[in-house]
Amino acid sequence: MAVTWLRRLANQAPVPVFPVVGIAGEAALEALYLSPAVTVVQSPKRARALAVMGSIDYRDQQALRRVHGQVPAPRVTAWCSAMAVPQELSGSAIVVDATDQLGQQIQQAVHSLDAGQQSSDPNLCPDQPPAPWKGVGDGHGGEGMMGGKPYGRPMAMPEDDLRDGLQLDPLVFSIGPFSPLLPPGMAAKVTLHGDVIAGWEVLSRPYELTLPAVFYQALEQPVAVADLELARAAFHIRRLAAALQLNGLGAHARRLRHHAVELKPGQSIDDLVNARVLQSLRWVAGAGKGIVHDENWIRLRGPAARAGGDARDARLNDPAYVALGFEPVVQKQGSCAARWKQWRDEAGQALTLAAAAAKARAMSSPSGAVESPVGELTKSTPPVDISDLMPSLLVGLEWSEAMSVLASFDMAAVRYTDVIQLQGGGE
Amino acid sequence: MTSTLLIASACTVLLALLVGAYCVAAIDGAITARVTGQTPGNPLLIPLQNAARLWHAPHNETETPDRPALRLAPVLYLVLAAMGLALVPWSRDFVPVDLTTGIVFWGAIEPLATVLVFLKGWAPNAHFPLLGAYRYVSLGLSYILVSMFVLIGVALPAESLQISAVVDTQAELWNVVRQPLGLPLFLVVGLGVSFWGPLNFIDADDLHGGAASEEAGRVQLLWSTGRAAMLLAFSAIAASAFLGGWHGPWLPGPVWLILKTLAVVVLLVILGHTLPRVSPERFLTIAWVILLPLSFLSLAGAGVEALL
Amino acid sequence: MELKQLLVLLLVVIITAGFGFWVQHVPGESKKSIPWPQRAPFLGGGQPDTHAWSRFHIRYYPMTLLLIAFEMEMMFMYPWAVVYVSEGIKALAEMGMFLGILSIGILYGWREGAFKWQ
Amino acid sequence: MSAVDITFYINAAIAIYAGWRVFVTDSMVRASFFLLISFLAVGVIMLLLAAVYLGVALFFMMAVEMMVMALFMVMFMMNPAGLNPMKMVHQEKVAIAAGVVAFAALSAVAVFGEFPSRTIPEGWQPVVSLGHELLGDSMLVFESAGVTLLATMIAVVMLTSHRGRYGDANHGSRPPGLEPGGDPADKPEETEEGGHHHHHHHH
Repeated sequence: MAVTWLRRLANQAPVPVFPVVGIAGEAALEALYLSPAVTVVQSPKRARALAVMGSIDYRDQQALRRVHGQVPAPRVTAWCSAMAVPQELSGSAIVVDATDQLGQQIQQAVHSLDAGQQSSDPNLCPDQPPAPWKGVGDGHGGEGMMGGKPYGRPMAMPEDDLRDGLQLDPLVFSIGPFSPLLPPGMAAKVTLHGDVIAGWEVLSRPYELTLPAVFYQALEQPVAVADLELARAAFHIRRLAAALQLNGLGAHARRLRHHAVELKPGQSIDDLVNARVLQSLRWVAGAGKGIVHDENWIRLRGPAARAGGDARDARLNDPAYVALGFEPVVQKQGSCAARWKQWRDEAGQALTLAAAAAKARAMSSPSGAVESPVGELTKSTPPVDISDLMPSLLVGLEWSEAMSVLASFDMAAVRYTDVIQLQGGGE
Repeated sequence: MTSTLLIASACTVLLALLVGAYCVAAIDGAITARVTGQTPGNPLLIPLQNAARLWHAPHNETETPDRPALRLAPVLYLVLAAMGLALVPWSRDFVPVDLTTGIVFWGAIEPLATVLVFLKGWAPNAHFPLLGAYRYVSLGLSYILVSMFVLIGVALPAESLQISAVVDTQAELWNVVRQPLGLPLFLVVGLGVSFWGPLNFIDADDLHGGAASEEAGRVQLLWSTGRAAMLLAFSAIAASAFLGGWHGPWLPGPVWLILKTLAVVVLLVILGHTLPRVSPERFLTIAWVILLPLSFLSLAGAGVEALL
Repeated sequence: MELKQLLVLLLVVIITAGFGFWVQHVPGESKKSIPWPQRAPFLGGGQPDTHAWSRFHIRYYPMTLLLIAFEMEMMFMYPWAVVYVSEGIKALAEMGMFLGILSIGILYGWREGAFKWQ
Repeated sequence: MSAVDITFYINAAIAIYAGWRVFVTDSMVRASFFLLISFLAVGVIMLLLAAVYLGVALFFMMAVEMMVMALFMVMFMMNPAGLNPMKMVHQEKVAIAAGVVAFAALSAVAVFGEFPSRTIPEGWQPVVSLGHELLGDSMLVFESAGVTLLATMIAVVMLTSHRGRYGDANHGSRPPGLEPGGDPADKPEETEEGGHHHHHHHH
């Protein structure tokens, strides 16, 4: 009896879920963050369930299988995606269409798995060591000190350090495409000397970002400025939440994520997040780093460009915004901290604008360009990918600094053509 | 000391350890709920629910781990916390382990904890735990000098390294008043030894959770229990060294000790939810260039004050 | 007296350690082997080129050596603290001198960047 | 046999076993911590001998020192975790001979030496007497230890710190310019030698 009592207690706790985010999976991830039935964890090894949200590029199917295999069995796979469920999982994966049901359904599935009413997912990867056993010796693998492939993996070989002349082993590994530290779909080959990044090769670019629908609509038809600005504020606030989480302020991040879904025009940004907490973000590792120089500068767009002092903003061309007295906010430094400050300021500004726009019932006038939260969105040129800037920005930074810099950029290209087609088809 | 007292002492420590670790988790949950503005459930039950969930969760192991280290590190970390808690005097007559060198013993617990936290990150043979482990050692080796200086500061007026003697000197005036720099500096040590909040270098979110990224189930349960227990043990030591321990009017000694300990826990948890994580390199410089000279100053102040 | 204190400590250690091992190895826990894909280090779907254990550049190594020198000296301070009040001003002067000497070491280390990542 | 005796034998056995494992294990990090275990067991024996301060101080010192040793093992040794087997013993014959001689000599001291058998007076406090000693007859030794440690610290920084006071040591220390971005305030050709000693007069 004691066991079932313990089990009942365990079932009241939220289920840890590892999210795999694909194209157009952003909304489902936000819903997952808000669900009280689950907690989103950073590593599949501590998760009970894998949530696949959005469609995964063909090139990343193998990585998806690897991550799936790293959730300890018995596990649940939840499928919230336009993609078909892989054949091996078709019997066991739960398919969820409504994103707001995702957390609930995962929790129920894990409970019935634990109760023995459902069987676990099969393993998709073969149960083999990563490399064939090579070498000699008594239960070891290699020859000499460094040779062979002991226990299925080779050993590192020394290389000159980039900062001082020591010859030590670099730590080389590829990270992503489903690392919570990188934008979804981005994979990179990292070379670490100590904890300093000596090499950052982009293996695959992040998936195209899907913006909130209102920004696409604004291209074609007049939409309420209040709606546009609320969506912008929510977008910035969610990115700030990610930056807070990365720097160890998870509770504040959760607070922001909850506020982001129920923003009201005229709300003060300081009510959403303590100003001092955001100020302290500017004090963390890497806050002064990540400044884009010279010829690459022109490739920055939207808030990232404005964080470096460039007042470009498509909203200035919209009479509705001019009537509301809109002036773009800018920062000077163009660093990681400046971009975070820019997000905060733009979110605050957006909330104020939304209040004024709601009062004046302002409607945007489509002029072929909409200022989206990640830069100017036009029919011909949606914001393009800038993940190739990362190597020059990250090499030489310590790991924690590099992660802060990564969290201050919007690297991904923005989806345009297929979104418009989808929306057109729906009408 | 009779054998009854002996067993009673041991039982008190063990009970305080378990109940205290639960309290730390509950306080953390309550403060998290306050910050997020969301109440996911009964804050008193949440730690138990999470523990029960971890109890039933499947476990994980990595490729060719250093198994003895993997198994020992969480257990011994909890043991260190228990040893630290055993040093704390509950009242004038009841001190579970009243070593004449109690302060040095607590000092030894800190670097031993560093060794275990390092081993925790080292043992899985995985990248992010390992990065966390190396980082943590830079922290662990930086704060011990600060800790030594502030604790020597409280030993000066007591003319003893015995923690009960240190508490006795605070009957009229607490050390937090006499040595105002001591407690703030010591709190940094507390955040470090239990890798809490801004000094969580090993289980950090910028490493996918660091050492925590490769553990699951009961090991995770044990490790987080140990961490909460260490925070508790530290708070009890801090309450004894700076807040007068069991001294206080009206209420009996042990109640005062518990209240003061929980006050320090609350303070540390709030700090943990307010300050962002410090960069490892920056903390190294801060610890040696700012905190260490400040602890010199604190000791000098304590020395002059003790002679007056 | 001291030995009885140590006995309590020993009791606490043994019971806590027993509890810890019990939590890790409760009877009834399924002892099935963990598949290799799950064992691989988590890199967000990526793969390592080598084992994680390799010669790693500990970038704060000058600090560790400074610490050893400093800590050696700190061990003198505990007995000093105990007799401080009874020895009075002499103890203050002596330790002031001693710490002054060592502060020079810290200052030198700071100026030479020993407390920065190498 | 009293409980103290049993504890002594257990800890002596742990100390010897862990000390032996240091030389057998392939993993250098493990070797460092085996040495730590050995020292910790010796520390417990010291506690049993009523050397409370020395015993606890041994825990303290060795925890720090073995941690640092493990870090240096990771930096120095290829294969720090012993994934490939390796031989830790060199010049075996000499080592065995030296070991046997040392063991014989120490055993002879233990067996034939005369040890005082005074019991410790009640209320005797070893820490206090150590403190009085440090402030009494041994004061000179104590202060010279301070100077020696300062010399150690400076030597450590000079030998290990890659960063000089004006930048990388192996690029030659150069003083900053007299104006921002200007030429170094020293003769540029001196930087080829990279010596610190040229620049003292700028401070």
